[in-house]
Amino acid sequence: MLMRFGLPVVFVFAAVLPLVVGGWDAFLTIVWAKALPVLGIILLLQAGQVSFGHAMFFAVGAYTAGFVIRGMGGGDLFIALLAAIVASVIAGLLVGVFVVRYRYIFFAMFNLAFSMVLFSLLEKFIHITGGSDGLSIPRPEVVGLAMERANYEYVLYYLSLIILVLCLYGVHRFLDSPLGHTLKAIKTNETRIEYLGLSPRVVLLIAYVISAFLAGLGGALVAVFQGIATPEYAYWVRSGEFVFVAILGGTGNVFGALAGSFVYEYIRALATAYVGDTWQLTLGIVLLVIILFAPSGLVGLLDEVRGYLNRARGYDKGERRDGVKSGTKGGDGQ
Amino acid sequence: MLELKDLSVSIAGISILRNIGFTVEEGETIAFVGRNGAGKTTTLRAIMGLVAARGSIQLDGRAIDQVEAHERPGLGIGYAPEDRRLFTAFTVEENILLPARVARLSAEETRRRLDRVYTILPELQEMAKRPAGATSGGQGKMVALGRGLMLGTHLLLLDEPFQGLAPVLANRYAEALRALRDKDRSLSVIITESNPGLLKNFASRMITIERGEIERIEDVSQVEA
Amino acid sequence: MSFQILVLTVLDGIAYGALVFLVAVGLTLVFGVMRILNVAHGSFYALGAYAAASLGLVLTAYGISPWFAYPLFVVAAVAVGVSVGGLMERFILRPIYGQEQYLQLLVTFAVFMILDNAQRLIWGVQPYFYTEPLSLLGNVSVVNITYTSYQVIFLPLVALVILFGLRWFLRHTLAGSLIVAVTEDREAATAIGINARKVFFLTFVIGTSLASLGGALASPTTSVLPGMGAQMIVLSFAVAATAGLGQIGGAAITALMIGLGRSAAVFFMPELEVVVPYLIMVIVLLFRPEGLFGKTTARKI
Amino acid sequence: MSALISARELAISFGGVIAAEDVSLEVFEGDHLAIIGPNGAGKTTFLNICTGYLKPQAGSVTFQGKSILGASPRAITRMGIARAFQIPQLFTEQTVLENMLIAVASQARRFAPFTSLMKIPERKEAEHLLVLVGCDDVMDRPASELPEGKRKLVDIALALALKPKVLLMDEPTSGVASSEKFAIMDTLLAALKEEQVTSVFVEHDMEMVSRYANRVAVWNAGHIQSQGTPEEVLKDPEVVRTVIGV
Amino acid sequence: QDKPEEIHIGITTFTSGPASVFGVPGQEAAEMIAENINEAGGIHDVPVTLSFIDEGAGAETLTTEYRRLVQDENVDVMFASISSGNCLNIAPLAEDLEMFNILWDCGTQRIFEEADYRYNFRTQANATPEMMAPLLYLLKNNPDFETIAVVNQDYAWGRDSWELFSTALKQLKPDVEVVGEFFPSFGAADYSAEISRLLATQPDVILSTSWGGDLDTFVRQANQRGLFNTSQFVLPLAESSLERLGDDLPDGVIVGGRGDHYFLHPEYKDGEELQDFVAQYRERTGDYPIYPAFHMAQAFAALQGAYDKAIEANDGEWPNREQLVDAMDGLEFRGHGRPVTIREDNQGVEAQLIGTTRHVDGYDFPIMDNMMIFDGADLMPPVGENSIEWIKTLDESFVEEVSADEYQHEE
Ligand SMILES: Nc1ncnc2c1ncn2[C@@H]1O[C@H](COP(=O)(O)OP(=O)(O)OP(=O)(O)O)[C@@H](O)[C@H]1O
Ligand SMILES: Nc1ncnc2c1ncn2[C@@H]1O[C@H](COP(=O)(O)OP(=O)(O)OP(=O)(O)O)[C@@H](O)[C@H]1O
Ligand SMILES: [Mg+2]
Ligand SMILES: [Mg+2]
Repeated sequence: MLMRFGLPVVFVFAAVLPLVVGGWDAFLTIVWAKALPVLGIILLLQAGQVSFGHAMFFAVGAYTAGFVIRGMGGGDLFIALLAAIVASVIAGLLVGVFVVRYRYIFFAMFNLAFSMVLFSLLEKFIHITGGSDGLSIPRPEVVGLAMERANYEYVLYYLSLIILVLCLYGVHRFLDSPLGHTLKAIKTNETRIEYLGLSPRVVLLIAYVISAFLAGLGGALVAVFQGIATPEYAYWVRSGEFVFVAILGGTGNVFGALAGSFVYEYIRALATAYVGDTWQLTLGIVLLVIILFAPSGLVGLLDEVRGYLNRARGYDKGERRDGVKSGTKGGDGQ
Repeated sequence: MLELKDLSVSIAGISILRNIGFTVEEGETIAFVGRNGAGKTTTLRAIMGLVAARGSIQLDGRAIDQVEAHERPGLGIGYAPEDRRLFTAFTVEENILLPARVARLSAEETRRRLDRVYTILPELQEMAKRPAGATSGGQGKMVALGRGLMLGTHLLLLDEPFQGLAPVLANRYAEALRALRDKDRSLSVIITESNPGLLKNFASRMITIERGEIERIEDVSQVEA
Repeated sequence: MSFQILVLTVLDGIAYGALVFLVAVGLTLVFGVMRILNVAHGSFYALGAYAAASLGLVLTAYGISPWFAYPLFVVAAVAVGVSVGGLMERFILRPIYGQEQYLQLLVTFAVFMILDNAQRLIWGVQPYFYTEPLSLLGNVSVVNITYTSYQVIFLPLVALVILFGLRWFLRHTLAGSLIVAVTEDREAATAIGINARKVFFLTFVIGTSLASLGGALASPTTSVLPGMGAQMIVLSFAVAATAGLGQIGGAAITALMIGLGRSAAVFFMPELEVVVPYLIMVIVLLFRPEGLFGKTTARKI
Repeated sequence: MSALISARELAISFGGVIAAEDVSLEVFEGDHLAIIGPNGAGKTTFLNICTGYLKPQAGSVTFQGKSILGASPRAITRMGIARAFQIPQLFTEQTVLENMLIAVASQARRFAPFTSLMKIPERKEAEHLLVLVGCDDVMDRPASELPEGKRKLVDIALALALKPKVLLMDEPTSGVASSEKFAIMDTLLAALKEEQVTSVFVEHDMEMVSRYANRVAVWNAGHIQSQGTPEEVLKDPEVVRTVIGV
Repeated sequence: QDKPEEIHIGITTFTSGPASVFGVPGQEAAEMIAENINEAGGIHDVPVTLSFIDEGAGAETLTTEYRRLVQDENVDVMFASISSGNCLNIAPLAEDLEMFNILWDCGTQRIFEEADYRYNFRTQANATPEMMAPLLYLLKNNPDFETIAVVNQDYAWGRDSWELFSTALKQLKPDVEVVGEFFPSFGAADYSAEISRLLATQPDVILSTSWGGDLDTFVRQANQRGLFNTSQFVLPLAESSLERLGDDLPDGVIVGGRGDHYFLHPEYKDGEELQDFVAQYRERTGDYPIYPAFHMAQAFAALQGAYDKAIEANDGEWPNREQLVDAMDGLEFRGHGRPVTIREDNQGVEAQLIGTTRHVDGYDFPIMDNMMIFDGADLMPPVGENSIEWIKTLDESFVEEVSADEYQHEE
């Protein structure tokens, strides 16, 4: 439902927006790009696993794009993005092989550890990475064309938008596939997965690599847009933010990534602009309210509102059953 | 002594129990039967306050539906859940003793009740020191039953207590429970059990529940006939 | 030279490890018991430190003997833990206990942002310090190197007291058992008469009080300033995971390993210093996937 | 008849508790072997060993002549031994149908990334199996909401979906209402016989044993106390004393 | 062009995170200065208004907000920023947006050495003279040392400043041995191990370019354990910690303040301007002003100077942005230290003041004594040259070549 109608509507709306009003495209480019790692987090959350280190792939993508562009003299946007994808997939595989052996806090912490090691490396090797000041990335050419900032930003806006829409759709389809459902099953019963002749670790690894790919691509897009990659891209606070945004948006649907990313960035921008040095406080309170009153996230809220409207109009088809869980579960075998 | 009136439960908008009403007399044993999913477990959980219910529940003339769930065991209600629900961090004996510790029973009283549990379920004594998490399926049921017996001085709610027990043990335990009830006339029991053989000479009435509603209430002697 | 360095490494390791333990133990408890990874833990650490430093300034202002600082630190820490921690548990965590675990994590993240900002509004951005309690205890000299008694004797002692106190509490008191039971199965606990709500409240308040006690005790050794909480969160997480779920003893050993690892790094390979906690964590978890003292979970089939 | 599963001199104990000692047992093709015994005798442990969940401290297990010692549950499952559990192992947050579809997809190795689980061609089979175990009425409910009895049945259906050569079941119908369990077992056994699936089931209900088993093995304190046809074994006074009672 | 109704200034500063120890004084100073300007009628009768952006909100928010101020709010000038990383990030953006951008506090020398800018200017010195000055001071006053150790924060500034300092030291006094290089993590709360190691090795000189809480913690822990008795400390940023450290900072420590920023600047302390500034700032915040406050004053002074110059060049008409930016070229202006000039490469040339701590009556914290003020131009490479390359061309005679004005603290 959301997929069939929501996605095209969002896409068309976003596609015409910059042609109609100005001033939104830079903000939205960041929103599109940052929705990608969030989508990766949502994917892993299907298996009940929270990664506290996905910023590491964000940084891998960002720095790879940066190195490629700097190394190529002029560089090319698409080559840089491609390189970022390759690098983050490889990184995802290498790290993934380790971390998929762990669950819950151990999974979260292993990811965190790897990302913090990367963070330290990025700060340490100052002559390669520029240290904490970051790696500045000159504006690359786009298929051989050198561009002014304005045009370049349009290109990035639409490119990120298209990438995001494709990824949203792709992940949505993946989650509906047998493999996707097996991924969700990891959350509740790995024993049974083993006894179906499947390997939970392999399934989780596949999801992990996809999520690393998404994070890396997002990082590369942000970096080429910002013209800089800093070690902060790999810092745990950023990883935490991805998780935060994922849950804010709602983890039950890939749309959560988009909704969460938009709302989070928007509130943050508003708060920084209008409440100045209490922006954290404001953001925190807004988020608390959302979590306490709409625990299934923004998308969940949307569903509820729709359900309510339907009922009010008297044609609840009862097609959707909320997966409300039974009471409290016993110590869920962490 | 226990009286349910118009008890209804719904979970996530789905009605699970509708207008359940029956009474349990002092010293009486009720067999609660019905097909899978009929609502037996849910009824017991509602009495324990573990699911939100509408309607009234009275114990000895006192309405307990406003009593908080964690205070109900203190009224002498013991509950042995169908799916065991042991605390795996503790040993078998610690599991059994925990309710007594929570209720702050005297050492003497605790000892007395523990002895009672062990007389009814002697097998538990052998595994008293084992981690509860390592027990077999049937052993786990015994522990859950034993734990329920610790507090159930007035009312016992036993959810399929003999399920998964070897027949020899199930018979023995049923017998022991009957003896207990015969000795202590203030103890009432509600037991969900599908094997009629085990309920012989034990339950006085049988309540059949079907799709969340009470279908019939009959004397066991009638059923026999 | 080498003997001296060995002694120094060990002493520095113990001093730092004690501090790390004091901070991480509360998180280990809350996480082990309630399965809530409390990101706001760092804020409680900072609040404790700020409360202690402010208290110190009041003592100085009224010319009261700094010896009173010791008991007052404890009072301040508990006050912070009970008031702020209690409010947080009651109004923010309680409504979402039944929900997915990651929601709880998120809520604590939001609280962290709020508290962090609130601190800045209350205490401003300039570093505070109050070193009297540390100076009071004087210095000791070991192999010709001067140490403060506070760091190499007092803090490790406090850490030991808390370690054994907590372990005793969890293993041998009723409250300890209740905490464990509620954690494992809230419904089953309720069904045997345990007031799960109260237990959670108590646990959380103990955890936050420990965090702010850690902050209070650390405050004489360091600068109290914005952002200090965030620094401790990750470290505490690493300790909690490496230790094994809720393993207080594990937390102590992990903290000690981190302390020793760090001081060894400073002496022999300063480049590694920053990643020491993670290296230790990775090594431990590679060999013991459930954490240092973690138990494999009960049989399910 | 050749031995499909053959266990020799298995031994395992848990910190002093002996769960198997010198256990040797063969399961033949076409067998419907019932395992009975008091609680804690080691019945589940035996199934755990046969499926690679536990490693015996001594002894060997072969399946179709090949040793399966040290093989993972996954590998053993793929070889053709499927299992239903004493405590049902379901994907609780997914619907019963989704549970089944994951199983059939695994069996048919349908892992193309963008096909919908709901549209795999094996869906018919999955639905059919649910009818077989009498759970088609709860097909669209999340498994967490099922009453205990239904969970056990769905658990069996999951194992069956793998088209195993041997199906191991741990107290398949405990918790299933007595009014229904024979009807369900009748259809189940008929299906097993038709597909030529060998089965081993742990059981406490002697009526079930005498009705469905062609052989019975009696466990007691980690030993096999006796084996034979149901008629012989169930009358053995020793078995009556330790397991059945009067 | 008509006079606008207001001059809208956007300022990026840290109001959250550890660097807010600089950011907030900068913000306070900005608000204070703006009030003063407006009370006096504004810049050429045009009042100023300020908008702040928190650098602590992260790079993306910073750039988003920056663009919003530039594109939606039409600010006239931006002051950005404190963090060098943010400067490196913002400078090219400002250039593309053709935004008049004043780098008001960040230190990295890379900005103008690695790129040419038209719209970006730095109204204070950069890391190179800020490191050369304390080194020269050390070599002039305490030349007899053989060993040195460094304890810097583990991030770009800590690393870069040590690279500048150590490269120069190798040229100017090649026989010195580096006996310890420590880079504890940014925001570290405990330096026990480093201090033990330093106590064991006893280097003659210990350098630390740390700042804020990190510096305070390090100094106090070192002092408690007697490290100051055995080693000469050089703390080039400690001017910003003097008041907080109080008695924890002993006498005899070499301190600096990234320029000639000092509330008792020997050349201006008797002047009304500095006295007013200090008094007003103290009234407002309760503290003495520290270097970020002075940096902010310089940014405003430069802006005022640019308007003056541009209006004059424009025959009294209000200048447009291009004219304003043109006016910055070679501009000379003064905050509360010696005059600063903007070089061809848009880098400011600023004097450097270094002193030694001493406790005196009247202050419950150490003040600077034995001060030296260096001319900024002497300590910087010529336009277009890379700092490190330039430093590598120096030799021991440089110490004598560079002269400094010396001052003693006067009661
Ligand atoms: N948490 C829940 N959410 C939704 N439905 C539930 C939940 N718990 C139970 N139900 C439904 O309530 C009905 C009654 O369940 P209950 O467990 O009480 O049955 P029962 O009679 O005890 O069955 P059994 O004999 O199999 O144990 C079932 O249809 C079940 O699916
Ligand atoms: N992981 C374990 N750790 C410790 N003891 C165990 C473990 N698994 C099984 N045991 C013990 O081994 C014995 C055999 O257990 P098993 O589960 O095989 O019994 P069972 O015959 O299946 O009993 P039931 O009929 O009650 O299910 C029991 O006494 C049990 O306590
Ligand atoms: Mg039931
Ligand atoms: Mg068993």
